Amino acid sequence: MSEKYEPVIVGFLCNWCSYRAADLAGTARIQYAPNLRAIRVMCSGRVDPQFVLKALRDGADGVMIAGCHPGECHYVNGNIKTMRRFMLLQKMLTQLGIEEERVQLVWASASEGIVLAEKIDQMTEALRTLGPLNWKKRVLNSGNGYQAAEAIPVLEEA
Amino acid sequence: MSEKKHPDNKERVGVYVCHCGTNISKVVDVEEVARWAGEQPNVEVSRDYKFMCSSLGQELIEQDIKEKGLTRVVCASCSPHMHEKTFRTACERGGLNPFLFEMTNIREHDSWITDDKEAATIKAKSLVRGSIDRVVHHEPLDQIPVEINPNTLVVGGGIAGITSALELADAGYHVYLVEREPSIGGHMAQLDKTFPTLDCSACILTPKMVDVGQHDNITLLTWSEVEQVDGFLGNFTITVRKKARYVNEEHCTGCGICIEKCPFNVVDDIFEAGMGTRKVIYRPFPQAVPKYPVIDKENCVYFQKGKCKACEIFCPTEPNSIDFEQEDEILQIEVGNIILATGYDLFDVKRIPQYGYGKLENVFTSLEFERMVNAAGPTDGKIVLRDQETKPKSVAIVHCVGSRDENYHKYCSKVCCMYSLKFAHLVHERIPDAEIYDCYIDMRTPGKGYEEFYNRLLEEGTHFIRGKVAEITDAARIPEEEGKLIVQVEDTLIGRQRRVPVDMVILSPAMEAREGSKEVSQLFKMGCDFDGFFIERHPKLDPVATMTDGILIAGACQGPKDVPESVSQGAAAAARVAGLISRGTVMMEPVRASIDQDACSGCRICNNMCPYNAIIFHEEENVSEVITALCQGCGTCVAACPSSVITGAHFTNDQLLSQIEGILWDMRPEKVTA
Amino acid sequence: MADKLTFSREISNLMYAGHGSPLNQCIQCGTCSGTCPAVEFMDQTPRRLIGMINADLKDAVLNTNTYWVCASCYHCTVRCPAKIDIAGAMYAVKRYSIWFKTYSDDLVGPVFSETFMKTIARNGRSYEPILATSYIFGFGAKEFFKEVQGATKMMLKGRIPVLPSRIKRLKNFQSMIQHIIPVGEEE
Amino acid sequence: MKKYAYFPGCSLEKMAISYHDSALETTRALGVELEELEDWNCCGATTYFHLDEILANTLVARNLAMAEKQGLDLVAPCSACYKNAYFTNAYIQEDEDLAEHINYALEADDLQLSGDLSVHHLIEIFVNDVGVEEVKNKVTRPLEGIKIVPYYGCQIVRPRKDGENIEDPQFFEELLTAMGAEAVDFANKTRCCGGSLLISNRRAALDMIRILLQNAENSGADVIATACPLCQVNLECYQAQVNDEFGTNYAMPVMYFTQILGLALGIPRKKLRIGSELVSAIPVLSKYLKKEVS
Repeated sequence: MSEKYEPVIVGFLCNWCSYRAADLAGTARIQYAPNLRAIRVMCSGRVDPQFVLKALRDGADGVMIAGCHPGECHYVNGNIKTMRRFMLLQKMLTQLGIEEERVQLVWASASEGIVLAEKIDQMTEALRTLGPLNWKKRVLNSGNGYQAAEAIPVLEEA
Repeated sequence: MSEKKHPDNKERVGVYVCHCGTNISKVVDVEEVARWAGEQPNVEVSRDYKFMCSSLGQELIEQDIKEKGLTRVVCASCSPHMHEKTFRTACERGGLNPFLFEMTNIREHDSWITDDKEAATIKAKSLVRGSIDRVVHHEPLDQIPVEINPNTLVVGGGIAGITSALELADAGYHVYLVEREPSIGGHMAQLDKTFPTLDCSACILTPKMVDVGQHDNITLLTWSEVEQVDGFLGNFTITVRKKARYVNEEHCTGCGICIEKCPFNVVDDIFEAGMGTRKVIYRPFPQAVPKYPVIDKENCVYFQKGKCKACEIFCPTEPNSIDFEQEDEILQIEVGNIILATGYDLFDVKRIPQYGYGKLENVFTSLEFERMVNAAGPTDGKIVLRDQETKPKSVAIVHCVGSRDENYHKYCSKVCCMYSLKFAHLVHERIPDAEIYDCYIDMRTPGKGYEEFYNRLLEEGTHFIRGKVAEITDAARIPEEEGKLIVQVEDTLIGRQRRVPVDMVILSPAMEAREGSKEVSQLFKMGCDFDGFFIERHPKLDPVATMTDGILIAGACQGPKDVPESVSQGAAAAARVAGLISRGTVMMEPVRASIDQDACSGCRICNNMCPYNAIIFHEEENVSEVITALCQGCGTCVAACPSSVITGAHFTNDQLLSQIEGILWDMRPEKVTA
Repeated sequence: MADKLTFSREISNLMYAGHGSPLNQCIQCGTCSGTCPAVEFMDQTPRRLIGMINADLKDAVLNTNTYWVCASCYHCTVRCPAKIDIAGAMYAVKRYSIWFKTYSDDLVGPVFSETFMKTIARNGRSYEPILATSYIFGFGAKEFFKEVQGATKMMLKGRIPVLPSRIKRLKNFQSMIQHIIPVGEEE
Repeated sequence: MKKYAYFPGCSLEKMAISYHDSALETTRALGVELEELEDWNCCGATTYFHLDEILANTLVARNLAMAEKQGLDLVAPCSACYKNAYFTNAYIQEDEDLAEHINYALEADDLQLSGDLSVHHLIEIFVNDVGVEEVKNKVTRPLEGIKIVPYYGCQIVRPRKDGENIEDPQFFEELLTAMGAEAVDFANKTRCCGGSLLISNRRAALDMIRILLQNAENSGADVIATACPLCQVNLECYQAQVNDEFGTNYAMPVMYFTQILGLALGIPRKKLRIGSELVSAIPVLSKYLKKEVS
C-alpha cells in the first residue's frame, strides 16, 4: 500500500445533539474529513467502554464519543455519567500506552454542526500525525496490557 | 442491482442505496456500493434507485419483502431524522415489523461533507456494512401507546401565549396559562400603535385579554412561575409557584380604591419602561387581566417599617381583601402538552456607550418612546423631551442598535425597521413641522403592506440616511450644533460623513432572548441556540415543535417576530396540541430497558444511574427491575451493568457490537473470510 | 499558483491572518466612515475604499489618499459590526503601495515611513530632528518656517537633545532585521 | 511593591523628558520600581507597520524578549509603544508560526520570546497595581478646584476589545478624582489627536487637534492631562499653528498625568519639569505652588 495513511475513527453520536449536529454540518455543506464513521446511540451514556475497546481492537485508529453539553443532556445527566466513565477509560488506555488523542469525548449541541466538523478535522489531523494504532502489535503483543484490555473491566463509579 | 442466494444466511436482508437525485450519487458511487452490498453476508437483494423515498422507491421495498421473503431491510440514504419513519411504514406495508429496518446515513454524513469520491464511497460501504450486520440482530418490537392528558400548559401571557390559550380553550380543552407578571398582555400591551395598519394596540389586544380572563376553560395563573417540570409527552407534572399578591382574589372586586389610597409612588421600570410611576399596590395598567392588584413588598412601607396599611383600611370588601399574611402557593398541575411563549427582552442600549443613552438625557429607547406616545402613557401621548414639556423640532431614529453587529447580536432583529418607520410616522403626525432623520443600514420591509408603509413615510418627508450611526454626542463644533444632540453618521449614498443636529434621538434596539432563557430551556429539557432563542424541530417544516415531544414554542422566544407572526405561531402550536389531544393516544418508540431478573446479581449499580428513578430494587429477591412506564430509553443503565443483563431494546449490545464490527469491515487486523 | 491573484486577494494576504473578519464580510454600513476623525480629508471614505478593494479596482484604490490619511486610531476597527480590522486594511494598502512604489514622490507619508525606517535600521532608535529635515521638503516654505520655530522653541525648553542616541548591540540588531527582510545600510 | 521593566521609548528620552522624569518620580513615591529595559530599541510607532507586519512585530518582540530575560513585566508610558508591545505579545501567544518566525530573527541577538510576560501602560500601574484608593491616601496636596480633561487618546483603549469599556472608559477620571481634581466630562476623550498624521497630512492633523482643543475649552477645563507623548506634543506644541490656521486663540496647558499626580503627591515642581510646557501651566497651578519657591 503506497497511498497515504488515512485514519479511521468510529464515532458514537448521541441522537439528540451530536447526531443532529452532524446532520446539520451536512445540510450546511460544511466540508470536513470523511474519516469518521458514525454510530447512533440514544445518549452518550449508552456508550459502554467495551464498545470503545471493541472498535480499537477491530481496527479503528480512534474513537470519538460525542454528546450534549453538560447540563443540556436530553436525559438530564447521561452525559455527566459518560464523562466520569470516560475519564476512567482514558486512564486505563494511557496505561496500555494508547495516546490520549485516540479516544476523545466532545460536546456538540444540535446547532453546532460547525463545531463538530472542526473537532472531527482536528482529531483526524492528530491521528494522521500519530499514525495507525495497530492494536494487535501494541496491546496484544506487549504482554502487560492484553489481559486487562480483553477482560473488559468494569469501569463504573462504585 | 445484484441478487444472490446465500444458502447459509441466517437472515434475508434487502439493501437499498439511494441516489437522492444527484445529492448522493454525485460523490458516492452508489452503483458500486449496491453491487458490493450484494456480496455481503446475509444480503438477499441489493438495489440502487434514484429516489428511495418516492412512492416507487417505497414500493420496491414492499415488493421485495413480499416476493423475496426479506426478513430485514437496510436503506442507505439520508438522515434517519428525515425518512426513517417513511421507510419503517413501507416495511410495515410490506408485512415486516418496522423495527426490522435500519437506516444508513450516506447523505448528511457522507456525500454532503466531502468531494473525495473514493473516500466517500469507502465510507458509504462501511456504514452500509455496519447497518447490515446490525439489522441481522434486530428484533420485532411494538410501539408503546401513551395516553395524552387533554390539559395543556401555556407559559407566557403575551400575544402568542394568549392566542394559543384561546385557540385551545375555544376548542374545548382546558388550559393553564402561567404568567410571571401581575397581568397578561406582554409587550403588546405596552405599545401604542401597531404597524403597518396603525390600529391601536390596546384596542385589539384587550378584548382577547378579557376573553382569557373569563374563559371557563382557562385557569389563569399570573404572578406565577414554573419551578419544576416532570414527566413526558402526554403526562407532565408541573410545579408552579404562585407568588403572594397580598390580595385575596376571592374577595377582591378590583374596585381600585386601595390603589387610589396608597400614599406611595415608585418608578415603574417594567410596564412604563421607567418613564412613569405607579403606586406600591398596583395593577400594571388599567385594563390588566386579572383585575386584582399586587403589593410590591420591597417598596411597601408596611412591609418594610410596619406602619401604613392604607390599602387595608380603605378596602371596602367584606371580608377585607388585603392579606398581609398571604404566602406563596406551590401548585401541581397535570398536563399532556406544554406551549412555551416566553417572549423576548430588548437589547440593553447602555452596552453601546457611544450612543450616549443614560448620559445624554434626550436619547430614548424604543420602549420609552412607545410609552411616551401612548395616549394612556406617562405624557398622555405627547412627544416631549426629558424635561416633560419641550416639543422636539428634530428627531433622529437609529436602526440596528445591537443587531446585525458581531460585537452584540449577529442576527437581524427583523421588526426594528418597521417599528422605526412607525415612530417616524407618529412624530410626523403629532409634530407636523418636525424634521425626522431615519438612519438605517438596509431597509427591511418584507410583509403585507410593509413596503407600502415605507413609501408612505417617504411621502411624509422623512429624511432617510443610509448609514449605521457611529456616535451620538453633545460636543458641538459649530453654532448650529450648540445645545443639540449630534448624530454622526456616514451617509453612504453620497459617501460623506454627516453630523446631524437634533433635539431627540430614538434608539431602536434589537429583540433578544429573555434573560435566563438558557435555564428555561434546561427546565423544559429542550434546546436553545447560541443567542438564547429556543430551537425549533425544523426551521422550515416544523417551526413550532421542539426536539422534545410534547413541548412546543410560539412567538419571539424562538426568534425576533412581530405581532402577526407571533399570533400565527401561537395558533399553530395550539393546533398541534389539539391534534394530539383529539387523537387521545400517541405511539412512542419502544426503546426501553429491561433487566433479566434471573441473571441480575443485585449489585444495584444501575439504581443510581437512572435519571428518572425508573429502576427499583426488590430487597427480598435481590434483583433490580425497570419500570417500563418511567423508562425513557437513554441506555445509561445498559452501559453500566457489569453483568450485561440489562437490555436496551433496539440498542442492544449485540446490535451495537455487530455494527462496530461491520463498520470496520475493511480494518480488521485478521482478514475476515467473506 | 497558476491564476493571477486578484487585487482584493493580494490586500487580504497583506493583512495579518489573525485580525478580524475578511474584507468581503463588509456590509457597507458606514460605521467606519461615520467614526473616522480624518474622513473629511480623504477623497474616498474608508467604507468606499473597502468596496473598491472588494471590486478589485486596484488603480482607483491606489490613487486615493484615503489610506495615507488614516491616522491608525483604530476607532473604526473597534466599532465595525462585521469585525473587520479596517485600520489593518489601511496598513495593508500602505504596504502594497510602498512595495510596488505606486505612490508619487511628493507624498509625505511613504517618504517619511522610509526615512524613519532607515533611521531605525541605522541607530536602533528614532530621532525626530533628523527625520524632520528629511521630510520637511514636503511642506511649503511657510510650514517649514513654522516647524523650525516650533523646534527652536522646544530646543530652548531643553526638550530636543543634539545627538541621536544609538542602541548598544547595533550589529545584532541589524542582523535581526536582515533575518526578516533585506534592508539596511547598503541602500 | 512590584518591579517592572520600563520601556521609555524614543520620545521620552527627548521630547517628552518631562514625562520620563515625572513617571520616575511618581512611581518612586508610590513604591513601584521601574528598571529601565536594557538596550531597548525603537518599537517603530505606527511606521514599521507601513512596511512589513512581521518585521514590525519582530522589532517590538526584541524589547519584549529583553524584558522576559530580565524576568519582569513590561511597562510603557507611551501609548503607541504600549499598543505595539501589547499586541505583539498577544499575537505571539496566539500564533505559533509567527512566534517561530520571530524567534528565528531574535536569535541574531541571542534572544528568545515565549510571550509569558504581561504588558502594561504606565497609567494602568497607578490604576490597577497601586490602586486609586492608595493614590488618594498618598495625596498631600489635593488639587481642589482644578478642572482637568482626562484625555485617553486612541491606543490605551484601542484596538483592545476584551470586555473593557473602550468607548467610555472611567479609570483616568477616577485617578484624577483621587488627586482631588475635577475630571471634566469630555465627550472626545478617546478621539484621535492625529498622531503621526501631522507629518503626512498637516491640515488634517491640525483640524483634529482643533476639535479636541475646542471641546476642552467648551467643557471649561483648565488643563488637559494626557498619557502619551505624541498626544501631548500634538495638543500642545501645535496649538500656535492651530491658532494660525483657524484664527482661534487657544491657550490650553497640556500636561502629562504623571506631572499632575506628582504635584498632588507633593513632589517639587522642578523635579516634575512643570514649566517646560510651551503653554505654561504655572498660572492655573499657581495656587498649589504657592508654598514652593520657584
